[in-house]
Amino acid sequence: MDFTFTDDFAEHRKAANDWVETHFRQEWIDEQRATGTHHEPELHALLACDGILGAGYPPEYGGTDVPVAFREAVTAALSTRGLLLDGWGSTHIVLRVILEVATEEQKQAIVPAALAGNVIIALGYTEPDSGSDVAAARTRAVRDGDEWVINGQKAFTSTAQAATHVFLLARTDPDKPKHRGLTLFLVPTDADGYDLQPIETLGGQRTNFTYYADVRVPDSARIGGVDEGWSVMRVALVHERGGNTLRGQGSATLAHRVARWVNEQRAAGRRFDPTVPERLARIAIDEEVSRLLALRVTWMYQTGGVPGVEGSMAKLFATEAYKRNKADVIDMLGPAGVLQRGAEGVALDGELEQEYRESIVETIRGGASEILRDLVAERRLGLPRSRP
Amino acid sequence: MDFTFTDDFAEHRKAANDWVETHFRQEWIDEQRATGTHHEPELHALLACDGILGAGYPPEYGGTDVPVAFREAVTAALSTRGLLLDGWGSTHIVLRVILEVATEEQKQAIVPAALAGNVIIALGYTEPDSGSDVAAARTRAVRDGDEWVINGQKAFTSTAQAATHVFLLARTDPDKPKHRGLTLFLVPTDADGYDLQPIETLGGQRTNFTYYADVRVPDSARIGGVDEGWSVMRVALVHERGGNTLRGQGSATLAHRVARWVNEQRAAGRRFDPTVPERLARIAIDEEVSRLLALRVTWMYQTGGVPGVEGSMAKLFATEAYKRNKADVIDMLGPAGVLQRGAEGVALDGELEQEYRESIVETIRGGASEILRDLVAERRLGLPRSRP
Amino acid sequence: MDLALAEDQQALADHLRAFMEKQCPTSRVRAAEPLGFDRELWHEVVEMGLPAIAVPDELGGGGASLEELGLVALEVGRHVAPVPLIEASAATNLLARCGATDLLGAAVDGAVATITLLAPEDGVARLVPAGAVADIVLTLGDYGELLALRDGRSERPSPSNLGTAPIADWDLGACDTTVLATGDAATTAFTRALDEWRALQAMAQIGIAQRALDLGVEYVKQRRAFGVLVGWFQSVQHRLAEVATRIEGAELLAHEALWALDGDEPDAAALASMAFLFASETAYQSCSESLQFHGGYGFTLEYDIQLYLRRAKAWSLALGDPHAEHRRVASLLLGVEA
Amino acid sequence: MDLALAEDQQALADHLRAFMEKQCPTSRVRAAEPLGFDRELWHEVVEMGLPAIAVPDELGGGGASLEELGLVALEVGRHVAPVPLIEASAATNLLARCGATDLLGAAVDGAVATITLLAPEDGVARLVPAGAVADIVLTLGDYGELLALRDGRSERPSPSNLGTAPIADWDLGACDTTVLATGDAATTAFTRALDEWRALQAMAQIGIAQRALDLGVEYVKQRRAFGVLVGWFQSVQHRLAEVATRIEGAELLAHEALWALDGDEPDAAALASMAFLFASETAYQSCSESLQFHGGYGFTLEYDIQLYLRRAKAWSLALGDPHAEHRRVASLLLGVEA
Repeated sequence: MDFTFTDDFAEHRKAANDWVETHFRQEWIDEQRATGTHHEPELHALLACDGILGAGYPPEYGGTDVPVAFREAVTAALSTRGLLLDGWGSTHIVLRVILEVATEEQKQAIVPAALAGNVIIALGYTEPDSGSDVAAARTRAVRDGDEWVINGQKAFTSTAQAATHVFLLARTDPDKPKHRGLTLFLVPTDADGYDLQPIETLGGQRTNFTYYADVRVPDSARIGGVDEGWSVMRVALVHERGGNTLRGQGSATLAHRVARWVNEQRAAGRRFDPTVPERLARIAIDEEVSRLLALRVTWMYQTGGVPGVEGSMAKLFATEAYKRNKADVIDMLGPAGVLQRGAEGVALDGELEQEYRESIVETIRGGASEILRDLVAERRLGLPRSRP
Repeated sequence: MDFTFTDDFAEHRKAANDWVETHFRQEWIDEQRATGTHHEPELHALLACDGILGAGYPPEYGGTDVPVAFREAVTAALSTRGLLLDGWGSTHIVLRVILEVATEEQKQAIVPAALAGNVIIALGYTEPDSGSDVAAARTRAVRDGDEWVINGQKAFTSTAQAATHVFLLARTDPDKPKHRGLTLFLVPTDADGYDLQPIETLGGQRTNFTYYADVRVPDSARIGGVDEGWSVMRVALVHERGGNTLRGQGSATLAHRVARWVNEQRAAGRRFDPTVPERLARIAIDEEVSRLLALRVTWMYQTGGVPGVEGSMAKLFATEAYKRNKADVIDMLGPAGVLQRGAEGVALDGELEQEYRESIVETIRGGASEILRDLVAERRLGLPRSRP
Repeated sequence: MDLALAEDQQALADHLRAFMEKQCPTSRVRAAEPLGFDRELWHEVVEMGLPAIAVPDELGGGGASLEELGLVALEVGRHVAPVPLIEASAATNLLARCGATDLLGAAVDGAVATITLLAPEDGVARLVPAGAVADIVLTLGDYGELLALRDGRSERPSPSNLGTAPIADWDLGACDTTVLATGDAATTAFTRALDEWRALQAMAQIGIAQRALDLGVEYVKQRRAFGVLVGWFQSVQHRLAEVATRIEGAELLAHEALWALDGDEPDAAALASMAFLFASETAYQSCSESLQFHGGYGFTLEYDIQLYLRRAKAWSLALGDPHAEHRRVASLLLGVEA
Repeated sequence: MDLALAEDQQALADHLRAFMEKQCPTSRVRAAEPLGFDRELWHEVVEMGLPAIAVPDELGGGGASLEELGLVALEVGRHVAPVPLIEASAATNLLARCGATDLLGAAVDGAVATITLLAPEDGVARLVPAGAVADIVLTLGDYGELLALRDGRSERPSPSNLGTAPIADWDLGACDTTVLATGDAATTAFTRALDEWRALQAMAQIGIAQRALDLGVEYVKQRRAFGVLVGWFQSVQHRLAEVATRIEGAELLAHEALWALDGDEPDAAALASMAFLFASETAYQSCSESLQFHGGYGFTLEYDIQLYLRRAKAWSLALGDPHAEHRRVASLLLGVEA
């Protein structure tokens, strides 16, 4: 085996930092925090303009010759500064799906526009009443000649407030078993009958309910075959789980960040509970195990494998550990652990308090831990399906 | 509210200790450890002879005027020396059931004999294939004139090797729903067709499989109505869960015992991990909560209540905490934590190692934690029954 | 032994529950954010005599015991009420105990009194609970003397915080300072006040834990997933059953701590810490599990569970890293020092 | 990056598994209790060259790396084999590293070599792993010198212990003592040997964890309760799924630690401790859950799960309270001292 850490960004890091240095504006951060919209149009236009969005895409669909590693180095540098690119994240997933399952016309119509920065796609799977049971979607799409008429509603359509389209999971045949009667559509957010309503969250991010009242889309908005939506979803989920669990390496891990802070505070005379070293060690172990489980998923992709239950395991372990450990480091901060960004005497500018609140949704979204445990039990251990 | 600790034994403690001092023999302990039989006939005869077994029983059935508190003080003093009285424990439960549900003839036939020390009753509920699902018992009892013919087998019939009778749960009507076709019998262990085979356990205690091949008992061996065994079982379970979770108070708690040892070792120059104080505190908290949950059950009895789910909660919390904490104190002992009684350098004469091994069965026997959580969910929280 | 509330205590509990349900719906809790203080509600609870309920009759209080205050604290937690009743009660009892008649009178009449949970450093008392809205702050000075601080202002800015609590720093140099007691009398009285705060805070956390469990149980009894109620799933049931069991244990322990403080039992201080720790962990577990079983909605600000989760966490930190509090138990109860 | 075994490693792994399945059924493990040593099996593994598999060819070893030793250790754990391969491998590698040719030759030929895990106190090395059956014990003396101890006996009495392991005390005063190295060279080499032991022990614990999970899964797939398979219950599934997930993470971490030691990577020592801790906890959790789901049978000596549970616990204690080992990680990896 070989666990050599190859710093894929190394040769691009300087250039990427320069790019970020040149373009970065503090207002973007302030705006993201104020609005909870994890998408910044101005930045997005710059990324498109410099061909960074097109990195790794085929040239015939607007791909550029910017190296993927440069794009990732830029993303990493932006993330270090606290900027989130959720709008691009969901768009990227859908573009990957389109390249795999859509028609040539659809690819031509959408991918180049998106890589030029003109298309932002939000994911519309979950419904107000379905939660983890995504395949229970009740939003209906009924064919009417060359069009589809869509009625229903979606919940947690994140970044919809900035999106040009929603990648919508709809039921096209209510008489088939629930996984078999689903179809995906790319619904423009300027369509008549489309509406949205914000949902504010504990982590500060804004998400949305989206509503579809007799929304009409042409058949060319359909991505993948009629009633084949569940297999299209599986493609999307594979892309979604990919890098979801990698949260910093080396000195950027939570354990290292808090350890540095503890040592600084100690140098300034502050005393910590004697359990703190052990707790930091436990966090470091959890983070290394999380990293390795995620690395395995990446490695399987790279070597032509199709990770299934390995992705579930990686997400399950990492998010549970993440949530547990974010809560524990707040305790280490002591009474000041409750202070938020900007408060006097706050530790690390309130980063940990913010991350703690954000961590709470991680064991729910993108596959709740309970679902993942069901999957591991069924697919790894061969235990009988207990869900109805 | 009033949490005053009333030392019920106080006035009897000295007399009880004197009694134990007079009669105790170290061989009993050695024999219990060597054989795994938690019953000592010689001691049992002494307890009977001095009327201690009869404490609290009605005089018309052989009860004596020895105070119950004296009996309990003797039991406590014996337990402090490491002697276990499981044979009397199960007998006592069945005598209580007999006094509640049996006929006058049965009471007269059994109770005085037992209080005289001549009857030891083992519990025969669980079967090799039923485990926690006690009501699934398949041992059959078929009426034949004035007799019943019993065929089947039981598992974990503890102390059967010392018993004169087994209190046996048998199926008398296989066509009724599983809880409705059960009946209880008092089967003499000298009956033809009865046999047993030992089961050795991790904790050192010996238990048994017991076998019933055309065992014939008269109808007078039937305790309670035909097919009414499940309600008789409920009476027995109430008695079984009673004092099950009280394991030492005040300075006898695990936290106090280990704390004293840690302080002694420290005084002798040994160093402990800095997490030890917190871990001991957590054990002390668990023990106090366990004590209070058990106390609530006792108090409900005393005030005429019928504890149900409260008994489940008390057993669930105490045994899970007990198992967790016994494993943790072994860690505190460090590398010598693995040493057993008699080994050089063993801490506290191996008590903790022994108790650790014993603790492992506590979350299984007398209602497995999983069953208890089901019960709490259904009966306290009103959640729908999920078991088939 | 008697593990039931007395008849009049039960009546008080019912009355408080009814009052809070009517007067303190979560809409009012939300309206009081981010400061976390509702002055009108404060006047209402003062009018009911709640902060001084355990002050002797002859000093203008309710003449009740800590047990009754515990019932108040339970409802404060259960309704996450934006009134600093726990700090104020501990402070008011302390004023009564050290015979500070004038200040006690003011507190009985509605002045907000509070205590510091952290020893002042460099002349500043940090993150004083209810410090942003307090009229009187009680603390120990550098020489162990019991001090009452006043600065003549009715409000101070509160730093943005997880629990949306009206915490604030107090600068001792900028205050009128009155010495209320000195020497052992001062430290004993102040330690006692902190222990009362711990035991009352335990009751408040139990209120949070109960309500969070109720919210979770209600939710999983209504919502369906995969064609069945969410509450049908055994792992949901088992985790909620664990929480329910812990809550009932925590309740008994907190009641025992209050009883022990009322009767000056030998282990009262240890029991106060034990109750505080166990109730805090139980409350957080209850909120965390309940939020998880709400699915995505649990993370939205619209649902109430986040109000409880944030406070369960924030309140548990008021004394510092809870691990240090465990060491206090080891020391007081077991004689094992760090 | 390559997370697969090389082809020849996989062949070795398959071979070892087949060998142990055939030669080391649990009946043999039981027969070797309470001493926990089967001399015949020891001769068989020596004949296969296992203890010296990572010793360079030219010194008479197998010329393989720690990775291969890790595969051996995995099977030792999986079959709870009554042979001290892990201690012996760490000791043999240490002899090779410090050029102790004669002793190395003896070890390659089947002498049982081992290392002390605890610093000797008052001239006695306590609870030496395989100490009851060792021919050569390697330890650090009072001045940090690396010592080889021999006492000319082939067996010593072993105290009755939870893991039924052939541990025993060695009295340094009663031994022939050879100094193999001194100064930094000695401490560095010995520390390295302990880290190899940690990483190999991690693999052994993973073997335990895997087998305990297999036993549990097999059991719940066969046994019925309440009319369904025990394995149908969601809480059983979820707890076993947690175990399975942790085991796969522990495996990756242990492989990484071995890789890091093989390549002298900067964090190798920290990774060895991390792997040891995580694998030990995982093994115990796996055994404990599996035993619980066996119901009453899990507690009987007849079923195999108890063989695994006892060793998972005992092995995790060999270095002392595992909490102290966590502090080593904090120090080495994070620079946070106790």
